[in-house]
Amino acid sequence: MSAMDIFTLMLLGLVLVSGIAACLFHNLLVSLIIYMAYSVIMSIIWAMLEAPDLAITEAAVGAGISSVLMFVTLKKLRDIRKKAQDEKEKEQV
Amino acid sequence: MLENLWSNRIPCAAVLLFALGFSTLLLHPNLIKKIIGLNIMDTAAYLFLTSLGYIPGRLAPIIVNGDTDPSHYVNPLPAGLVLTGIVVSVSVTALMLALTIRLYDRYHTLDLDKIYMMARQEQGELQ
Amino acid sequence: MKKKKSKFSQALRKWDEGSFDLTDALPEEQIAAPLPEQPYDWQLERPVVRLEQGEISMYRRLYPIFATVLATVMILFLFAAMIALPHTGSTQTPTLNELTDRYVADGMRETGAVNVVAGVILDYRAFDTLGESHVLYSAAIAVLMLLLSLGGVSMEPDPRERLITETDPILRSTAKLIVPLLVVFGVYNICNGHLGPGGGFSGGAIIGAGLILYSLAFGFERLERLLNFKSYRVIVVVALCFYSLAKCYSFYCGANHLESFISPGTPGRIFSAGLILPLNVAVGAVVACTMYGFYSVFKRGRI
Amino acid sequence: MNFACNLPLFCMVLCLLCAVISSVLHSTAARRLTLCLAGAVMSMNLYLLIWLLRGGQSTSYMMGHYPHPWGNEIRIGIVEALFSAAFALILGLCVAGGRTQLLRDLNEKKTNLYYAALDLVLVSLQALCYTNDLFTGYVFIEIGTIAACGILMIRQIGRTTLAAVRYMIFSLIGSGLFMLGIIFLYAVTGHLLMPNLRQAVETLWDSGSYRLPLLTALCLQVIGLGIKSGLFPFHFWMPDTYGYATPASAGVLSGLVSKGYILLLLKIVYDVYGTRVFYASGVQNLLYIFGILGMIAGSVSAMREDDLFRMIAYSSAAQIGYIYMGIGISPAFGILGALFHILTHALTKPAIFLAAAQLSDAAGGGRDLETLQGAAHRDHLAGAAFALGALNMIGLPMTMGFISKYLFADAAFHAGGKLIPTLLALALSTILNTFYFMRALIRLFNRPLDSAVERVPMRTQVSYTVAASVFGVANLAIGIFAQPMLSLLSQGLEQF
Repeated sequence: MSAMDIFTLMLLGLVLVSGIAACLFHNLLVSLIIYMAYSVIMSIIWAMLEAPDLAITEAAVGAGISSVLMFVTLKKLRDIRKKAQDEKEKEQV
Repeated sequence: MLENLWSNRIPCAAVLLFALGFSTLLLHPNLIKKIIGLNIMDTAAYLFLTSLGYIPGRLAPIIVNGDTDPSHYVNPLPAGLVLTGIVVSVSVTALMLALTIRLYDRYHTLDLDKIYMMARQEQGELQ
Repeated sequence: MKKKKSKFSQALRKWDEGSFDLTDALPEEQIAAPLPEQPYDWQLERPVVRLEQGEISMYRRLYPIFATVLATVMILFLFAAMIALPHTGSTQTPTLNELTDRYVADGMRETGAVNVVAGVILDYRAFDTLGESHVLYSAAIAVLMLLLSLGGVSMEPDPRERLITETDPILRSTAKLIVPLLVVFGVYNICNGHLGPGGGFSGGAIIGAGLILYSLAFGFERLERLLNFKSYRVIVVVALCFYSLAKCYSFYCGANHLESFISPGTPGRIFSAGLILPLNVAVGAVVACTMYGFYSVFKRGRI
Repeated sequence: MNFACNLPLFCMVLCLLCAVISSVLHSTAARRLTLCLAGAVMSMNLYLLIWLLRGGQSTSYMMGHYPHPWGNEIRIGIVEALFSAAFALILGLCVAGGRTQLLRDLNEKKTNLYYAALDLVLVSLQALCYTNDLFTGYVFIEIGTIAACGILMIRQIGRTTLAAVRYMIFSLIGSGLFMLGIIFLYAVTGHLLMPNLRQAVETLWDSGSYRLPLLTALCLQVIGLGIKSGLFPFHFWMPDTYGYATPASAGVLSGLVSKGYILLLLKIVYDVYGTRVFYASGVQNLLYIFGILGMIAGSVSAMREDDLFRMIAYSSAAQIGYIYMGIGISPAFGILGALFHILTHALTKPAIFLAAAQLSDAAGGGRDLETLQGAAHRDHLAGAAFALGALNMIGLPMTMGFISKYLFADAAFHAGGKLIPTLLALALSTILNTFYFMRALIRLFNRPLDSAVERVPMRTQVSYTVAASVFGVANLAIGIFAQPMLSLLSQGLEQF
């Protein structure tokens, strides 16, 4: 069990735990943040597997763009929900 | 059997993640969770592909000072395929998120079963 | 006659002295930015009870059972097959064959790219990557079809919330520092795609992230001078048309054994590796604009 | 290396260029560009087909400077050229035929994006026909999936967005499994291109090593493509997807997109595993059983449906079942029947969708059979087109449907073991087909409810008239003179 093996096991454990957590958390915001962490750990694993191209792309695209898009989606859904509530209040008034 | 599992530990983790993503995509009614499950499923498949090309003790496939001996480098082909795959999963995620916004705009819920029920009721009244 | 200072030098002086004092940055009416109320905790709605509506379609009942059965059977199959594969990292795997030997041994000579992966993507298996950038283009089309509100119901976020982010001192100062760094690193990544790790896709994504951060910190209007819907379409069309035509030429020459004038050049220099550098620049431009376009269309319905 | 071999490359690059350009054009210019593109691609492929028939043998065309284990390749053959010409023709006819509904349903400013998505569907269909490399197939499957989802959701009513989400989820599961299948196959053979894969799989199968990963790769690829093309247990997304889209996209989706995946599956059966290995592995029985179940379940749910468009969508699930049953019967005759039925269904189903849309417009937008009573009297051409399509699906002699059913029965006789179940399934599903199509026909040709019958003049829909007549003529021509088409297909199958 060389140091590299322990490091690999730790990374794989982390990626499995964050994957399961991202899927099972009830709160969407928390599971999005955990998915971001999952993506960063996955890019470290790419780097460890001697694939530097993938590490940069996964970090920029996985943790960066798709997570930002998910946060913007949640923000947009909240705006839609608030606009619907305002209209409902206006009708009741 | 156990010795095999230990020597194949990276593909083993990849298969576990693929199963996790696949079942979340199939079973979880919430749309955002389905998208997260989809991403996990894709990255797991690509982790499995990259672990096929990995050989410990060899360098990344960037040729240093002219030494083009294949036994010094890792297999470059899986890295090329996975690079293509990552862009595919980003574009599919963006499309699914746009669909989620449009659905929430129309039905005000993220639960696909509820949306399906509401759509069928609307269909019922239309007739 | 007092020489009228050019607007640019004033802005430069203002930026240089860091005299962005916050009071004058706020618009005239002194809006006390309202504290965002307790953030909506995204609890999952109560799952619909299967028996609630009384109308139980066969699909609703059978789907979860069938899905779990399919998932478990598939997982067992995958595990059994994965164990039968050769060990990771062993050198007798069937994947190490004459295919990969030629990529590494002759890769640099034939394609001129020091980074063999870039050579594989953009020269040996170039048809996949041609299809790849068009996957991103088709996703951009689909998202535009869905969310582009051309004058219809405006999906604009209300101005008060944008005010909070655009006057946030922490965000602005860090953005002032990080955005140039990001863009420079992205450009480096694209131009050195064939020499070191990185390439069109990762460089473009990094520049896209930089643009998103800039528009978040300094507002969309300032970025719209550079990147609006018209310039977005021009960049995407020019880059993708150049990409398709360049690759069509090199496929045609390769298939008919004609000598194409694109030479691999001396490996290691920036302007080597034949077509790979211009293709990386084209792909980088498309990816950067599309990523920023996704963010902007998601955020406010127009680019 | 005759000049004709370069034509598939020119077709694909032309489609990609048109897709990119039409996103900046105005909508009418984009529409004309798509129609000219479909015409150009069809004529190029027909020229290639004629060159191949007049003595050229099917070759593989190197994309780039490197031969097949290293670089990409496309494979030029009779079946590929014939089907991509047919797909281009049918796509052009769908765009022409569905014109009135397109102008009504679509937001004026976004129509050029719709035509860009149509070009991308055309390039993905061609790449699936011609590819000689599994990973290129996967990339162009993704282009086809996203562009098809784009076509589907352009009509912004709530049901199409919901249908688009369910379609995307099922398709992504399918392409995820297909991707895993490619990875397992690469892990075991070390190649991605079909000729090398063929040799490696043959040696592996004979030596018996890595037998389980090889079978897993085969099952994953077959199930992945089955999910995407709507095989029996995974056809639940079909009624929503085809039922609520604009008829032009419903025709393209049901007639062409699912057929592209089946053609890739046939290429995998012939070029990657070889018919000997595929039919020894037992996967074909799986396909055979699911095909028969699909035929029965699709027809039964179509009978229960009273919305005309959802009924036609369920009948399309049944026809996909026919094709998979054909693949499951036997390599030579079964797959010939399957290929012919792919052509039949691709030529008939878009015609039925367009005719149904015209009829529902003539009857004031009603979708279910009660309000469509007597609609055929209002629009004679649409009524005739719907009737011809329905008789085709039932399999009346002189139509293509009859020829494909005859081919399936003939294949069943040659494959002794599967004789009884095939004949039973053919008979039962023909009866069910007849039941629900006749019910619709009788309802359409009945006396209209309100006696005032204002006939829709033929002049106002020139484009629909052209499309419906070309569909009808092509259907009847191949139905009556089937022998040249059959000899063409069997000659193509030998060199496939």
